[in-house]
Formats: sequence, C-alpha cells, structure tokens
Amino acid sequence: MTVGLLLLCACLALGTSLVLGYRRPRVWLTWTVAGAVLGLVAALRVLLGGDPWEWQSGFLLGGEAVHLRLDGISAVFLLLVAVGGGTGAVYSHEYWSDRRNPSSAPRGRAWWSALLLCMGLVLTASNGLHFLIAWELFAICGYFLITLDRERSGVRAAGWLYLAASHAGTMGLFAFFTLWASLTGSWDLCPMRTHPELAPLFWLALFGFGVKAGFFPLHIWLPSAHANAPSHVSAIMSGVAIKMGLYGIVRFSGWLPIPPAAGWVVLGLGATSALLGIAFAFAQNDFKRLLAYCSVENIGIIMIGVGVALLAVTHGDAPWGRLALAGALLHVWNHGAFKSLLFFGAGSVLHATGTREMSRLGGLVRNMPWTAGLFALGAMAVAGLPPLNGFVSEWLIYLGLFEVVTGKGTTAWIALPAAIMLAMAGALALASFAKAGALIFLGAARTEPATQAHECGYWMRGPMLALACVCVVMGLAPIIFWPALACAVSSWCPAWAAGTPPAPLATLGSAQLTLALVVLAAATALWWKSAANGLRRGLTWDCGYAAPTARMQYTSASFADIAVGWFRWALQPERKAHRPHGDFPAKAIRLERTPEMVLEHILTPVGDLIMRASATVRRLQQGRLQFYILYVLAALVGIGLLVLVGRTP
Amino acid sequence: MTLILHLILRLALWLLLAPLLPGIINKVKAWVAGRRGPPVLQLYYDLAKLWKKSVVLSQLASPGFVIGPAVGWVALVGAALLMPLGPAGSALSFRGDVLLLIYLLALARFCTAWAAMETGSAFEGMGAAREVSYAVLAEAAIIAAVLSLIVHTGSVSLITMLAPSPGAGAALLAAGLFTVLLAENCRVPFDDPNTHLELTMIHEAMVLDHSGPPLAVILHGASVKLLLFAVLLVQAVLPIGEMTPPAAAGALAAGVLLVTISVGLVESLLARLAFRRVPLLLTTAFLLCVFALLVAWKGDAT
Amino acid sequence: MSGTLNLVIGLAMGLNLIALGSSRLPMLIRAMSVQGVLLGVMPLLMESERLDWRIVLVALATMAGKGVLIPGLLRRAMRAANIEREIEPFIGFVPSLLLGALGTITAVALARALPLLPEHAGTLLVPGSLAAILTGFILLIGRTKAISQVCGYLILENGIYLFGLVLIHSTPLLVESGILLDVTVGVFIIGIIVDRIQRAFDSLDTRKLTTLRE
Amino acid sequence: MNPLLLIIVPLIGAALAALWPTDRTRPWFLPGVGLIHVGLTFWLFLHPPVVAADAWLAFDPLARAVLPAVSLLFLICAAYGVSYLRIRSERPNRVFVASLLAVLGLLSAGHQARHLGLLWITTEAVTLAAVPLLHFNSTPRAFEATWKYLLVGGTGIALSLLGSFCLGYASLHGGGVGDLTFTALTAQGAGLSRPWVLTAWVLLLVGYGTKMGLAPMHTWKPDAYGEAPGIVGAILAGGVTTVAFTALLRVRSVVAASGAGPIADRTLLVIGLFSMLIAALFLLGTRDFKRMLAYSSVEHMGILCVGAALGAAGAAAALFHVWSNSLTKASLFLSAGNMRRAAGSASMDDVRGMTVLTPRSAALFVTGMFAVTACPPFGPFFSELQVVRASLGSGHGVTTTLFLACLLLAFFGLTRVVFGIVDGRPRPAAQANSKKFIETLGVVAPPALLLGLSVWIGLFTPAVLRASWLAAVAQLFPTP
Repeated sequence: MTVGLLLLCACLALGTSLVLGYRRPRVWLTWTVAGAVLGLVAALRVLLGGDPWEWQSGFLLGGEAVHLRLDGISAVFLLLVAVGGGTGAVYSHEYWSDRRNPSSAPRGRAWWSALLLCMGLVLTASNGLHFLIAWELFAICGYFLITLDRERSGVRAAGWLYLAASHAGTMGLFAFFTLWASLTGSWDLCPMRTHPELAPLFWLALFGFGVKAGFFPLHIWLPSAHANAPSHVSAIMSGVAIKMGLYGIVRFSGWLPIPPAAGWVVLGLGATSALLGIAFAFAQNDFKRLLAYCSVENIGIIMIGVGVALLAVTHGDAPWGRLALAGALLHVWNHGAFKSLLFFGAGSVLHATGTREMSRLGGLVRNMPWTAGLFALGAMAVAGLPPLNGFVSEWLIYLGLFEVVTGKGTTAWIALPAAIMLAMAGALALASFAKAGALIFLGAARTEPATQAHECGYWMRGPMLALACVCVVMGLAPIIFWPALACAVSSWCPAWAAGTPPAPLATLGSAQLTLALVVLAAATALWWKSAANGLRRGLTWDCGYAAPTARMQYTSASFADIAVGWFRWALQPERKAHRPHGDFPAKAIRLERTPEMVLEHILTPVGDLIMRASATVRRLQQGRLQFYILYVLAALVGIGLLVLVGRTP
Repeated sequence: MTLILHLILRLALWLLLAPLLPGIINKVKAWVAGRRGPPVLQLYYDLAKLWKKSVVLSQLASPGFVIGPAVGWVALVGAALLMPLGPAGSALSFRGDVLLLIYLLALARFCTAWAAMETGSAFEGMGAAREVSYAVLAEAAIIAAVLSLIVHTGSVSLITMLAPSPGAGAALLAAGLFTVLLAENCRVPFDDPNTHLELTMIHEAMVLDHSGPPLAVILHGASVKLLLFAVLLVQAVLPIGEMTPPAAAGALAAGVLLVTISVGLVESLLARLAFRRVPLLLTTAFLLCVFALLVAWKGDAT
Repeated sequence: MSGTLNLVIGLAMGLNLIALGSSRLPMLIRAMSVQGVLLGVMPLLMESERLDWRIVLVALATMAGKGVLIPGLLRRAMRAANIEREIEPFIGFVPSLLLGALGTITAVALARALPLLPEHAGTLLVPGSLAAILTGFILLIGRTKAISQVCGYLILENGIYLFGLVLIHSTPLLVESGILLDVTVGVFIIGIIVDRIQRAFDSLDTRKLTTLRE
Repeated sequence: MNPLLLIIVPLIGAALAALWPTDRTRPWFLPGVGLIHVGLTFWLFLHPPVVAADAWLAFDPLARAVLPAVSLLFLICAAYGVSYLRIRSERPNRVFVASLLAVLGLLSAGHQARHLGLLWITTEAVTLAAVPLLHFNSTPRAFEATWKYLLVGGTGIALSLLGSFCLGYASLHGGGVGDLTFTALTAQGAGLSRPWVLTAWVLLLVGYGTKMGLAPMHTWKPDAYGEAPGIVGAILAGGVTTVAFTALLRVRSVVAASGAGPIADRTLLVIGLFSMLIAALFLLGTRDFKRMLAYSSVEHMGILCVGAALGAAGAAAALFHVWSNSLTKASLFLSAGNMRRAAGSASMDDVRGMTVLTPRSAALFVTGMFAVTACPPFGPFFSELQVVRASLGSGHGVTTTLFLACLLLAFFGLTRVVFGIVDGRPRPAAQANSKKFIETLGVVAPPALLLGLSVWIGLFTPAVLRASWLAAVAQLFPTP
C-alpha cells in the first residue's frame, strides 16, 4: 500500500469519525484510532523507506494547485500526531465521556478529529496558501478544544488568550508567506537555500511559528491554556500541537537561507526558555500549570538542538550539527510521549479529586497505584534521568554542544553558557518533578477529596501504559530509532546524509539496558531482604511532636522556596503574609502566587495603554451631531493639507 | 572472561574501599579534637549490623520507600564504574559517558528525595527540598568543570578527558571541585552529618525514617559517592596519565587519602554555614570552575 | 452686467451674516428664503442676453423650492414646536458673526488662490459660494435647534448651487434639474424627520438627541 | 438586452409594491424582483454588452465586476426579509418594501453611472430612499439615528456635489467643454487644470468617503446600523457603501489620468489606514454587537481604500474584497438581527449565553466573525491576503505592518464582543423575550447561505469572475 493511499485512508477514516462520531462514541473511537494507525504507518514508511512522498494535482483550491509532500521532517511530526491523537482519543473515551459531559463530549469528539485532520494537512501542505489555511484552521480547532468546558469563565479567558496569541502569530505568518510568494513569485514551498534575498524571512518564521511553539518569551498563552483545558486536550496541545510551531521552524530553517545570527539567536532563546521555563514550573502550585511551564522548558531544549544545527550550517555543514538536530527531533518524540503521559496522569488525578492544587493532595499512591507509578516513570523521563528516553535526546544535544566547544570557534561563546544553563535546567526539572510526584502521591492526604480518590479505569490506564512503554523502549534501545532520525536529518540538510549511527549511541543503549536490569534486580533483592528481615509498620518520625496533622507536611511553596528565591528577579512571586503574633495568635495567612511574568508585567501594561487610547477615541462618538459635522470639516482640511504638502510641483 | 574478571575486581574495589573514607574522616576529626574516636572500620560494622536488622516502615510509606534506596545505590555504583581509575582505565568508556555519570548521580538524588518524601514527614521534606535545590548550583559547577576539561583536552570521554593542565587552571579546578565534593556529600560547611537537630540537616534529615538494609544501602551509597568525587577530583588535577602504572596507582591512592584527610580537617576547623550562606559558597565553587574554564580557554588559545 | 450680478451675490453674502447673527428663528428662515429667491434670479441675470426656456424653468423651480416650499415647511415645524428663538447655541452669535466674517475673507482668499477663467474672474460667484458654504458649516456646527441646523444645511446647498452656476452652460438640463429635485426632496425629507422628531421628543432641541453614543 | 432594465424593473416593482393592498403578501415582491434582477445581472455578466464611449449609463466592466455581488446579496436578504417581515407583522411594511426595491434600482443605476452628475444624483437618491428603512422601528432612537444619518450624509453628499462641479470647472478651465462623463474627463487627461482637479479630489474623497463611512466621517454608521433592522444594515453595508467605493474608483482614474495619481493614492492610503486604526480602536471598546458590526464595516472600507491605493494588483484585490466582504458582512448582520430580536437588546451588558437562546444564529454569528476576521476558508481571508501581497509586492513594508496590526486589534475587539454575548448563562429577561422568537429556516438559511457563498468565492473563485475584476482594473488603470 503506497504512502499516498495510506494517507488518503487516514483522511477518510478521520472524516468518517468526524461525521459519524458526533453521537456514537464507540464508532468515533474506532475510526479515529484507525486513522491514527494509518497515519502512523504512512509516516513510518516514509521514515524507513527514506524517499519522500509527493503528490501534485491540477485541482485548484483558492486559485492554487494542490501540492502535498511528506518527507522525513514532516513524517517525524506526523508520527507524533498519530501517536498523540490515537492515545488521546482512547483516553478521552473515559475521561471526557458522554456520561460525565453530556453537552460538550460530542463537540469534543468532532473537534478532536478536525484537529488531527488539520495538523495532518499542515504537515503535508506544500503550498504557502494551503499551509496558511490548514494552520489557521488547526489553531481554531485548538481553541474550541481548549474551551470545551465553556461554562467556566477561567476556561474562556484562557481560551481567548490562546486565540489572541495564536492570531498574532498568524499575522506574522501572513507576512511570511505573502512575502515568500511575492519574492519567489509563487506560493509553492520548496528548498530556497540558494536565494540569499530570502534570508530575512527566517525572522518572520521564527516569530510566527514561535508563538505556537511557545518558547520564552512568546509562551504567554501556554500555561493558562494548558492548565484550563481538559487533560486529554492539554496532552495533545502540549505534546503535539506546540510541536507544529517547531515543525514550522525546523521546516523553513531547512529551506530558507540562514542569516548568520540565526544560530546564535535560536540557541540563546532555547537556553533562556529552558532555564526560565523550568524555574517557573518549579514555582507553580497548580500541577497542570507546572506541566505547562515544563513544556516551555522542553521546547527550549529542542530549540537548543536546532540552534546548534543552524550554527553548524552557517559553519559549512559542520558534522556536529547532525547529532544536535537528531537529538532535537528525538526530543520532539520523547517530549510528546512523556508529556502526554504526565498530562494523562494529571487528568486522572483531577478526575479522581477535582483539584489542581498540589497542596490539597497527597497520599494518592495508596488509592491510585497505577497512576502514581506511571506518573513517577514519566517524571523520571522528563527529568532526563537514565535509563529512560529523556536522557538519550538530552545526551545527543549535549554532545552537539560539547563538540561546538571542542571546535573552539567563536560559536563556543554561546555554546558554553547554553550547556551550563541546560545543566541547571536539568537539575531544576528534577527538583520540579520530585516535588510534583511527591506532593501529589506521597505522604498523607491533605484534604478530604484526596482521601476519597479512586484509581482510573482501563480506558484511561491503557494509553498511559502504552506511552510509558514508549518511554522505556526509546530509552533502552535508542539505536532502533536512528534510521528514522537519520532520514529526517538528511532531508533537513543533505550534507548530513551519511546514515551510519554515531557509535556511542549503541553503547549508551546497552549501558542503559544493563542499568535497567540491575536496577530491577537490586530493587527486588532489597525488598526481598527487608521482607526476610521482617517489616514493621510504625509512626513517621515527627521529632516527638505531639499531634502531627497532614497539613504540617511540606507544601509546594515551602518545597520550592529556596530555588524560587534565586529566580525572584524573573518570577516576581507575589506573597501575602499575615504572621501570627501575640500570645494567642488569632489567624495567620501566607498566600503565594507566581504570576505569568511576561504577561502581567510586560504585556498587560501595553494592553492597558492601547485600551486607554481606545477609550479616548471612543469619546469622539459622543452623540452630538454638531461635532460629527465638525469632523467632516476637519477631514476636509486634513486631506487638503495632505494634498498640498505632497503636491508635485 | 578477563573482562568479566576485571569488572568484578573493579566493583569489589569500589564497594569495599568506599566505607573506609568516612572512617578516616572521623579519625582525623577525633585526632584534631584530641579524642580517640571510633575505629576506622566503624562504618563496616554499622553496615553489617544494619543489614541484619529488621525494617520499620512508616504507615504512610509505599514500596517506593525501599525501592528508592536500591535504585539510588545502583545508580551511584554505576557512576563509579564509569569513572576511570588511573592506569586501570575504565570499565566502559564512550563519547559522552561523562554525561551518563552526571545524570546517574542525578538519578540517585531523585530516588533519595522520593524515598524521603514517602513518609510525609516535614523534616524529610525539608531535607529533600534542600538537597534538590542546592543540587542546581552544584550541577552548574560540575558541568563547568567538565567543560573546562573538555576545552583543555578536546575530548568528551572521561578516559581521555581527565588529563589536567598544570598550573592555575588545575588549582582553580581543585578548589571548585573540592567545594562541590563537600556540598554533594553533605559535609561541613554545608551540612553536619553528626548533628541530631533535624532542622539543620540535609542528607541526614532525608534518611530519618530509614532503617535496616535500606539504611545500610543508603549509607554505603553515600560513601561510594564520596569516594567517587575524591577520585574525580584527584584525576582532574593530578597529571596521572603521564606516570608509570604503579606510580599512578600510588598517586591516586595518596590523592584520595589526602582529599579525605582534608575533608576531615575542614570538618573539624570550620563550623556549619547558615543556610542562607550556602548558595553563596556554591556560587563561589561555580565561579571557580568557570575561571578554570576560562583559563583553559586562554591556555589553548595561546 | 457682472456689476448687478456681483451686487446680488453681495446681498446673498450679507444675508449669510444676518443668518449668523440673528437669534430669532423666523429671521433666520426669512434670510434663507430670500437668499433662495436671489439665487433663483441669478441665472436670469447671467444669461439675460440669450435667455432660453430651460434657464427660466430652472430659475422658477429654484425660487419656488428654495424661496417658498421649504421655508413654509420649516415655519410649520417651528409653529408645531412653538419655538421662536435659538437659545444657548454652541457658538454664540457674536463669535459666529466673527467666524462668518473670517469665513468670507477665507473664501475670497481661496478664490484668489484658485485659477479662474476670465469671465468668472471678475464676478463674486466663487467667493460668494465658498462664503455661503462656510456659513452653512458654522450654522450646522454652532446651533442646537434642529431648524437652525436645517437652515444651515440649506445655506450650504445654496453655496454649492451658486458654484454650480459657473457650469451653467456645460451641465445639461437633465443633470441640472435632477440635482435640483434631489436637493429639494432631500430637504423635504429632512423636514419630515424634523417633524417626527418633534413628535417623538416633543422638542427640536438637538441636545436631547444624544442617546446614541459610545 | 438593455442594462436599463436593471434599474427600471426594481423601480416598477417598488411602485407596484407601494400600490399593493395587503401587508401579508407584499413582502413577496422582494424575492420576486430580486430573482429577476439576479437573472438579468448574471445574464449581462455572462454576455457583457459593448459600451458606447459617451454613454451615461452602461454595464461597463466596473459595473460588471461589482453589481452581481450587490444583486446576489439583495436576493438573499430579500428571502430573509420575507420571514423577517412576517415576524414583524405588527408594523406596516408598505413603505419598507417599496423603498427597499427603490434602493435596489438606484444602486443598479449608481453602479452603472458613467456621468459624474448622474452618479451624484443616484447616490443622493439612494441616501434618501434608505431613510424609511432606517426608522422602520420608529422608536425615538431610530429617529435620532435617521436624523444624524441624513445630516452627516447630506453634508458629505453636498461636498461631493461641489467636488463634481470643481471637476467640471477643471475641464472648463483646461479648455474643455465641462463634459462630466468619465470618458470625456479621462480623455482630457493632463489637459485638466491641476489645482481644480486636486480640489475636486479632496471634496469627492470626503464626500463619497462619508457615504462609504471612512473615519472620521463614519460617525453616522454605528447609529444607523445599530438602530436599523439587520436586513437594512446588510444592504447598506453591502450595497450602498459599494456604490460610493466604485464612485471613488472612477474619480480616482480621472485624477490619475490628469497626472495626479500618486497624490490620490497617497491620500487614499492614509485615509484607509486611518479608518482601519480608528475602527480597530472602537472595536476594542464597544459594548454593542450591532454597533460592532458598523465599526467592522468601517474597518473593511479602510481595507478597500488601502487596496485601491496600491495600484492595479491592489485594486483587483479590493474588488475581490468587495465581494467577500459584502457576502460575509451581510451574513453577520442577519444573524445579529436574529439575536437582537431574541434577546431584546444589543448590548453586551444584558445579552449573554446566546448559544442557549438561539443556538443556530449564535453558531452562524461566531462563524461569520471568524470569516470577517480573515480566517480561512472564507472569502475575506483570500482577498485580504491579496491586498497584503499587493502592498508587499509594491514595497510598502510599513503599510503592511500597520495593516496587519490593525487587523489584529480588530480581531481582539471582535472576539471579545462576540464570545462575550455568545457564552455564559443568559439573563432571565432575555430568556423570557426569546420565547417570542423562533429560529425558523427562513431566518437561519439566508445567513448560512451567505457564508457558504463566502467560502465558495474564496476557495473556488470562478475564472470568469476573476477575469471580470481584471477587466475592471484594466478600465480603471489604462496601460499607456
């Protein structure tokens, strides 16, 4: 079955699910999963077969001939779409079921299928006009998915922010594609490396796609949107949708001539968003916000890889770009896998307890062991700990950076700080997820709902298990995925087509495998030994305190206090404290909130300025006819002056 | 066959020698204080005793409470195996293995913190928070040190990387890494392993609720980590590569001993820092490593 | 010949000032209607040697429309609303007089600035029309009674009509009369709306007409 | 076939409607006449007649490129009108129907007028004929709106008359005979006296700009559109403004022929961008969703001017935008009208949760909002993209930036209002009121159909339509 046929069938399947699935969940699920699987197969065929699929038809759409293409790069992302879309669909079958959300579940199903279709179109469209169409439609589908739960005003606000930000990005893309069209004379998208006059377009693309990708400081919409959306939507938005932005950057940085500064800028942006993103994450108390900010970090990590690749290109296709780009693409997959897993876990916690406040949870491991275990695995993966997949991609990116350093060029001046910031980001990620996992699942339940929590059902557990397996497999046998990555890398930069995998990757794989096995052995051995010695249950050591309560456990704010202090300059945390004093203190309050700094301290003032301008202008329409006629006279004079000033003698 | 043998020997070396270091440190402290102090092999006795003891689990704890220490221990030992031992080279060496080492330490940290949070005790939460937070700065310092070695040797593999440059660079690196060693192993001035005031502890606070074999594993792991850092420090500053094998081995052993003793001396001469000072000291360590990096850069530029 | 014409135009300009200066509505309406009649006379004066029926027709229609029909309409509305005078206008009467004078000067200046054909260079046609237009604007902007604003609008139209006279040869009858018809109907409809407003708000004070606003 | 039929048929229809005895059946005149008109228009569209150079009224390329849109729009609005007037059976509709048909006839005349004086007469006549439509509700607010519409519009139209005279005088002064047909004026070209041409241009731009509703002469628009029934708003925004725009295009071609093209383009560009900016700022603050539509219309008039100022490519894009904007905007007016009926108010302060009260209209309204803010696959997306391409192609970097910025601000404003009224829990008063309003097919299908047309015109623009725009551009921008 050819790739084209597979894609066609996938389209049809999704279309069917879109049409028939509105009322029938099972039908919808079947067709959506079928579509996802077909897309997956198509992507794999391209990645392993190596040669891109291209289809050009005479059929005009908006005055442009339809032209589709699926090459290594788009296949990488199509794979992600398929996996994220399929697992999310299964998960939503229970999580957002008709029974629990009779009003919004049907809509949700329809928009989900539409979203997958549009993302597929974005990835295959090879004509600027159609790309733009698919892109905007995809953004709108995202909006309606985020705001499924429209009754809550918080959700609506978050959705609006997303829509506004994404439209701002789209305006950038308007300029990008029209400029492309007017410079090259056609809407058709194809490699343009040899046209230096196109170089400035890169910056437009970086902005336009960057808003969607959500790297710092364009991430403003991301935290609230991902936190307020239903969890399966958060999963696909965070795991897949923001990758569409990255796809744009990777795709067009591969086709456009690279301005000399590009590598530096992208690398710098990446490092910044890696560090600050995770710093923000660590400070959060809402675990979905924490995950959202962590996405900013991971986008940053990917951007570091892309940046290194760009540096390599501007330095004559230096070979170290290859490792970094491969790492970046691999991290695209990895992040897709473990972030979806984590959001699914978060969803089942939300599902079970109804709160997103970590400081209201605790001790869930006893009621929801599956979720706890899988979440812990995801946490280790996202913290980049061996032997899981997160480490492999970060390791590749590090190698890229190190090779830049050993290259001893001027480029090292950006690579050195980037490497250090990446290391700090890694340590902070570990801290954040130690905090998240521990506060949600360990210790004692802090509130009533947390004690009543229940484990999620099979429909929700299944996708989580599947993704967990993906994380483990990609960690233990990275070498399997090399051919696919090599194919994508070579389609990005033909000079790197040499398919031989870097030797260490294999060694690393075996090392990770041994490590995993030994870990299992040691764990069982120690458990067995302890059991043999005899296990007794006892009180937790509380330093002889008389009546310890669950509220006395370490909270999210106290856990993060030290590190947040170091990043106060960026996080601008707001604290409201009412210390107890007097012999019989009445009440003591300590409220902590970490605002979205860029939004609340930079954009909001600008917005207020514009709104003030608008208020001033609106005063013109004050209802008096006399003034209206005065305006006409004024216009007459104004235009007259304009004509006089510019009159050609 | 020989490979297996070699591996086993190396493993044994690490596992058996590691608990010696805390003993030596305590001896030095006692000597400075003019006491007799516990025997050098005290930790061995403790480990043996703990290994036989039964385990008390907090009512809140889940299996992770026991699994955590095991994974942490494995991670530390794995890291140790990656570390080349002078002439003996390393068990497994590949480009970028240094990253695996660093991240194995991180894995160990994650597991300890996780196990600590299991019981929901405020003290252990406190300890875990401190551990993971200070690690951010320590990590930065370590990576800076590694980068300086990379810049100097142009290699990204431990076995060839640990060929230090004599002079200022080495001195700066030594100072930086020594501070990091103190921090990572929770010694004075960052932490006081002997105090019993939970509020002031990091590592000890995290293991308050552990007992029996798990505790033994934790303690042994900690000692392995100490030895690991000592070895790293020595090889990062002493030009061991140029010596003949026996001399190299001797130098290595002597260096480790020296490091251990100096840790003991520091512990007996310095007081523990106030916690708000800790970041300052860590930043200093980081800056020392960065300077080492710059020196290495200039050294090669000229 | 152009002497008489200029005299008439001068009178019309004077009427502008009267319209600006008078606070009593009947006065305003009368000024406007007289101006309308004068405008009606003008084409006859301009074309006195070669009169043809179409000129006469246009002239009569103008006189009837501007001089009789519309003023009558406005008078009816005024009586219905039983208001006699314009109280507290936006722009007081003295200021509006000064503005009017200023406007007249500007008009003359503008007319000088623009190149004119010899046969128009001597006449006051262009300055007169511009002056009337500016007067109309001042009334529209400065008055608060609907009726005075309508008068302002009419004076504006008068000015434009005056300008139209320079094209009297070139504009065909159809256009001429169409324009005339439109203007008349327009003012007629305005009159109707004024009447409706009078009923809906039972007043013609436009300061009441400010409910629609941002 | 004589294009005069396009004018005569609706006028006769108007007369008959005025004489027709019963209110109940009279509305059927609207779709009837509309159908004939569409038939005639499209027949002429497909078989364009040869245009005599000195003809005063002719179905010339420009008329051919725009009039079908107006005719189509009118037909669909007429279909809506039948069910609308059935809902409003408490009001006599004799005058309403008659003047609606008269407006159609006069619009056809205005689009075909090739004589400056005739053009002015028809425009003025349209203005006057629309008056009874505006105060159909005959509330005090409606009368106030009509009053402002009449005087502001009257002033503007008076200025454009003066402008027409000035242009005539320019021809006289240039040694011509003062013939006011566009062909003659263009032919005289550089012979026209420059100062008078420029004066004329300023006056005509302000005059017809007032009818188009360009800022700052737009002040009548929100009041009129806010108080008039949705169908009237649709026809005013889709038809009347279009006449004024084509008038400007014709005048501009004369000015360009006289050699003052760059000046004219610059003024058009400035006033266009200014209108977009002002409209965007209004949109950010307004709290009434019918006035919102008015401001959005101001913005789109600005877009048309910007397009017209960008040379041939831009003008073609502008003609495209005339089509896509009229269709889309009309659909918005109709669905807004439904919601206004159901909720009994148009203010964000008392309208909420329309998805509950009028689900279909609300869905149409949201879709239309996305359509009008240049989201694919609707017409405006494509036309505005072409405008952007034209401006980038002619190297107007700053213009493009401002253009996109204004579009963005407008998007913020529109989404704010639209989602504000569509979401949330409806107020009890509105709930009670909405019982009286049933979303019949008659009031939902027309806006849906308009949106469908908007998609069709964007995705599958017929080649013949494109060709007609290019022909019109060729008429306006003769290549020397």
